Amino acid sequence: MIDLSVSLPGLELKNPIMPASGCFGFGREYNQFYDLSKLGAIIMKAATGEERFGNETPRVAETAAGMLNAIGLQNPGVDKIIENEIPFLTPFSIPIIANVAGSTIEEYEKVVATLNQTNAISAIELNISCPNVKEGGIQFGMDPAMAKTVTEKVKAISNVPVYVKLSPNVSNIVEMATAIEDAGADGLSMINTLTGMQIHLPSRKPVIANKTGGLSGPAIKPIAIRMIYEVRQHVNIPIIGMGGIQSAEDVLEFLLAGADAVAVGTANFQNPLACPEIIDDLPTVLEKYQFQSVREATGGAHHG
Amino acid sequence: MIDLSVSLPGLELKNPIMPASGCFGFGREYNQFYDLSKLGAIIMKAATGEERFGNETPRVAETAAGMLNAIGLQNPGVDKIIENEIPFLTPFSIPIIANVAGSTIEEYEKVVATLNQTNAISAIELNISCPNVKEGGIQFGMDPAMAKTVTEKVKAISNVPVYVKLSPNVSNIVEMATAIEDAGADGLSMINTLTGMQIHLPSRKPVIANKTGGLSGPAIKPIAIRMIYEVRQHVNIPIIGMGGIQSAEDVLEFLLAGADAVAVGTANFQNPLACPEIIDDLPTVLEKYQFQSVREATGGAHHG
Amino acid sequence: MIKKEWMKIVSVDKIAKDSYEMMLENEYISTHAVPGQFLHIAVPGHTLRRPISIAAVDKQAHTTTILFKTVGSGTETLVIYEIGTELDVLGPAGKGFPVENLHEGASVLLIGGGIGVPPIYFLATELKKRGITLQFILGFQSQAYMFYEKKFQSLGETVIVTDDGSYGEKGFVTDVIGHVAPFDRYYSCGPLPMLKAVKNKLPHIEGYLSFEERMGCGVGACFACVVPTNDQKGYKKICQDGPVFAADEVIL
Amino acid sequence: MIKKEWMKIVSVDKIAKDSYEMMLENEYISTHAVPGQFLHIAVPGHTLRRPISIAAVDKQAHTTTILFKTVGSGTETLVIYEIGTELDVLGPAGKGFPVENLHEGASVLLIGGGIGVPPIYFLATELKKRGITLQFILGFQSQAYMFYEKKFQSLGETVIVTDDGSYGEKGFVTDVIGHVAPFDRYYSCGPLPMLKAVKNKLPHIEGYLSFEERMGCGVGACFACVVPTNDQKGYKKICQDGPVFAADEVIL
Ligand SMILES: Cc1cc2nc3c(=O)[nH]c(=O)nc-3n(C[C@H](O)[C@H](O)[C@H](O)COP(=O)(O)OP(=O)(O)OC[C@H]3O[C@@H](n4cnc5c(N)ncnc54)[C@H](O)[C@@H]3O)c2cc1C
Ligand SMILES: Cc1cc2nc3c(=O)[nH]c(=O)nc-3n(C[C@H](O)[C@H](O)[C@H](O)COP(=O)(O)OP(=O)(O)OC[C@H]3O[C@@H](n4cnc5c(N)ncnc54)[C@H](O)[C@@H]3O)c2cc1C
Ligand SMILES: Cc1cc2nc3c(=O)[nH]c(=O)nc-3n(C[C@H](O)[C@H](O)[C@H](O)COP(=O)(O)O)c2cc1C
Ligand SMILES: Cc1cc2nc3c(=O)[nH]c(=O)nc-3n(C[C@H](O)[C@H](O)[C@H](O)COP(=O)(O)O)c2cc1C
Ligand code: FES
Ligand code: FES
Repeated sequence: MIDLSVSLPGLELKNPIMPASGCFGFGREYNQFYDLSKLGAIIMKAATGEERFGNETPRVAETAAGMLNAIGLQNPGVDKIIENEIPFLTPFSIPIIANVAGSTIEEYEKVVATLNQTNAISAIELNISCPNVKEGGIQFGMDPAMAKTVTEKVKAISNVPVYVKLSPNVSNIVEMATAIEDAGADGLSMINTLTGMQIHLPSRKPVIANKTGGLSGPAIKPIAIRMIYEVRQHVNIPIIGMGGIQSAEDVLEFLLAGADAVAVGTANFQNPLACPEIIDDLPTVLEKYQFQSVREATGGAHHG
Repeated sequence: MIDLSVSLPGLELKNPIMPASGCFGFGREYNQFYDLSKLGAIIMKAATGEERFGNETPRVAETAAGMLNAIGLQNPGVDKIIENEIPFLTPFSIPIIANVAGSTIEEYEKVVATLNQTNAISAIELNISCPNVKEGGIQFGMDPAMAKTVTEKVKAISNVPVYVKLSPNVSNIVEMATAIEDAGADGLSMINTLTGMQIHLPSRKPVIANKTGGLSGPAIKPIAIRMIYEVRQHVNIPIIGMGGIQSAEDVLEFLLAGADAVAVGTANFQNPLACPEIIDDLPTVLEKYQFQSVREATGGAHHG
Repeated sequence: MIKKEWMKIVSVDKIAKDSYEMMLENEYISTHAVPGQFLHIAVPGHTLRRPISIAAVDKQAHTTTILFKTVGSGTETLVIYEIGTELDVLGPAGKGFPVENLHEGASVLLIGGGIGVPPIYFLATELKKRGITLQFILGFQSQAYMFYEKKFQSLGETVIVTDDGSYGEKGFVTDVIGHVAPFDRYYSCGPLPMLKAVKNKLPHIEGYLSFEERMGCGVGACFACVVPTNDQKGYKKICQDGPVFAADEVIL
Repeated sequence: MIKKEWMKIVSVDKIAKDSYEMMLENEYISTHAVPGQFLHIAVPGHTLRRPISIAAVDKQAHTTTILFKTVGSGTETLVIYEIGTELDVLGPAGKGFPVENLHEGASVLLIGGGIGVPPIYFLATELKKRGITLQFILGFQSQAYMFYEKKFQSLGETVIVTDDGSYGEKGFVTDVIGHVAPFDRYYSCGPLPMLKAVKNKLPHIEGYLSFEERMGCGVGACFACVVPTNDQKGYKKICQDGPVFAADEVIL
């Protein structure tokens, strides 16, 4: 029997597969295709302090082995999420991870404080790929000092473990990761999307109304693997890996690079059954490559 | 008649298409497939001060819509390039661009000084995606101050225009580009590869002997387009664009984003006739989207 | 309910320039589809599925017909599949045109533009069965792109408009709205600028618009395809709440 | 000279577990190929071409035969192409096994391992024509993966070795080198560890090794596939200068 379970701060996972934030809404839609209780956990769409309506459309574009998105954090706000979305998810008895976004440190704090009111959340995923409106719009996740501060502030109030989600759009991912570990984060989640653009030839304008969008999908997998591999050599907190996962083989590649668990984003759009199919395939793939458990595979590329 | 010509510092191009450095050797091999005089220009493989034998093999891996490479700057050294390679290229009467690499500022200076001895070179492409061995191995292209210094030093001695090739592995590409423009560069060339990794499941080790490799091909095109678009808004010197170009439509996308000319790398491996086919297709594509010339298309996504 | 289904290609026929009619076999989809719904079709080698409206169903033969134009690499890949190939489809997706509260004998105007014509055809065949009187205004780029003219004529009065005047009237569908007989309600499907023009031209008439937008998931999870609305929520998702909306519900 | 050619698939046959024989039609390639050369085959949906050795040619029928094992997504895609499909191929690529200076009646040992067996077969048929005496040592994972045993036997004395002993001798090809009759020269193709072992086992005999390495361009431009050599230059490119090298020329 291959053991798929993983135990991370706040997260007792029966398997290491969870849908990535923003690619799965709050789960309702995919529950039409399969029973969500099959998942290792669920990462909800970003929650902000107030309702956000997001960017203009078009918000997505297709690229070679990937896609761009600029949804703009559209969400009903943390209060409505607690009121309407979390109650839908709790009956599935899987850990719920709340992805938290904000434009100011105060907004992050407000969202986390509000989430403290429910005990249905097992962990927070801190989305720091958001522009800090008080600091000229530079993203929290692109400056180690800012990332450290927001992590510390959130850690100080959150009553659940905090996983900080790294932006890959940086010169030095290890510097970011260690700053965040030093700030007390319980884990890392990586990677978020790479900033990209596509130009629509007939109109001569960017396809995406926001001009730039985040690149996700198999195209970015080599970058995710490299960053996880590098970070794994310098930090001790667990890593939830993501970026282009489509198959159980991809999951194993992430585990070997140093991920403890993984999230599946864009693949849900191609195949709504991506997560359960990967969960079903994973034991066979682990066995094929002589692993008895997920835990045994984690970090395998660093041994010997 | 669609006008494909472009006039850039040191480079009178009859068309904007040139093979990218490292993807075309010194031209001999592809001359078996077509007459190199068809090209707008040729960018030679990197030249270093002394001969280099490069990394261990395997040096390449295939990824979704891309590939990783870690050749390790293998080349016969600048002297032998001048002696054996440039004489082969001059009869084609196309501008020759020398890609210059180094491990120290002194090595860059030495290569450029040596290249000054030949008048067969039209421009230099300064490859700053190399680790500075005197500064703890951080790449010249990842630190604006170091990039500025190496550009200034090279500009001070080169007797041909200098195009500095940007690394995309940075938090702020505009900061790098403006530092390099301030240092006196005649143009930019962008983008070099993104650092990535692939893990070989059976051996549990990185596929590439060097562990990490540079990601190229269509997978990175959205990142190249975004960076060129951003840089175009802040610098005035010309840009040679590259990253995933496979077709004349891709070329137009780069032009619209702000490139003045383009280079084709990985596509040569898939199709040795990629460059001449793109050159043949370009007039039709420009016409289809109502352009009379390459120059008219450049920067088109920024107008209106 | 939307499901992931395999649909077998039964036939592919060219019906106009760059325009194809494809018949797909699958019992679940043909049984449950209503006019206005679409299929979200996976195209191997492409990250995103392609949304294509349902143009007709045959509940006996278990077939569903789609009509599409080859405009890019997804549709170009789709059209070269061999008969017998199984397509990976999510469907029936979205909500259809509301038709319940139409009384027999009511008169309806249906306005379709380009690739917005296919769902109008499915709707028309269903309304006809209910004894509704139909008039059509159909817009195409030019005569070469026109299809299904006779089929529409057999269902009701049909006015064809082409951008270049190569067939029917020259101009936009809105240019001829004034020429048609009075109607109780309209339904329209086409590109956004056309829908805007139609809505503005017919401000006081009950109308339903079917939208096109670039989609990610196609099931309501990613928020790629929202449209602002007048209601308390402030937006709707085209893929899940639409693609059909009441004209007075959405902000264009 | 290497060219970009279209080769039509004439037949595909399974010859062992996961192993296929594919016959391709193209006059230029079949006319010019020599043993040891390979085809660099484009596989749609893949960035890099796949190098596959030439296993036989029929100059009259203009066909070239390749034998390959499905080990990953490229070879798995290749094998499902229908007869008649045209493959985009660069070839003949590389330089072949040197055979010029072999006198009639000379005795040669040919050692192939796994996917290194195919070029050995082409070489053997050419050497046979020149009146060379042939002995073979062929290594396979197990009996299930073995192919062409009879064809080799018709050309010379053939010893089969399997990793698991399911057929022939159990062990490595080098385990049985001592058992064969004396020979003047050897040729070997297989994975690097096997080539190393063969070279070490036969230090004083003239030998030629054919290498496998991950390739980029396949034409000598990208420096992906170098092997260190003893000569002044210090390296050779497998795709262009090889894949065959004299055993004493390369540093393993
Ligand atoms: C609800 C709905 C119903 C549709 N019904 C039909 C139909 O019945 N017949 C038909 O021919 N077309 C229809 N379309 C448009 C069709 O989806 C696009 O023409 C198709 O996706 C283009 O794909 P491509 O790869 O050929 O083009 P590309 O331009 O290469 O596609 C690139 C990306 O943009 C998206 N895209 C491009 N154009 C559109 C568009 N107009 N709408 C939405 N996404 C687009 C593609 O899905 C893809 O993700 C419908 C669109 C929607 C939203
Ligand atoms: C000169 C030469 C001749 C060859 N002749 C044959 C032959 O006759 N029959 C045969 O079955 N195989 C042969 N091979 C090996 C064959 O190229 C690989 O099995 C094949 O490329 C695997 O592709 P894949 O997509 O199925 O596997 P994947 O593992 O998915 O391939 C991933 C990448 O690695 C490369 N790769 C993987 N394994 C090898 C390998 N052993 N050698 C080189 N590149 C590899 C692929 O080309 C591709 O770029 C030869 C290799 C070389 C270099
Ligand atoms: C449409 C879309 C919306 C996303 N929204 C969010 C979000 O709200 N918060 C967040 O942290 N990441 C968001 N992401 C990033 C994903 O969670 C994930 O990190 C990234 O897409 C890489 O994984 P993938 O390649 O499997 O998609 C979004 C990605 C996509 C494609
Ligand atoms: C095999 C290989 C070798 C390369 N060698 C060099 C090099 O020596 N110097 C350099 O500046 N860039 C080098 N590059 C980067 C390319 O010139 C180019 O910037 C990059 O590959 C993006 O373009 P592409 O996607 O068209 O390949 C190399 C790329 C590849 C794939
Ligand atoms: S396409 Fe994802 S919500 Fe509509
Ligand atoms: S594969 Fe490019 S040099 Fe051999």
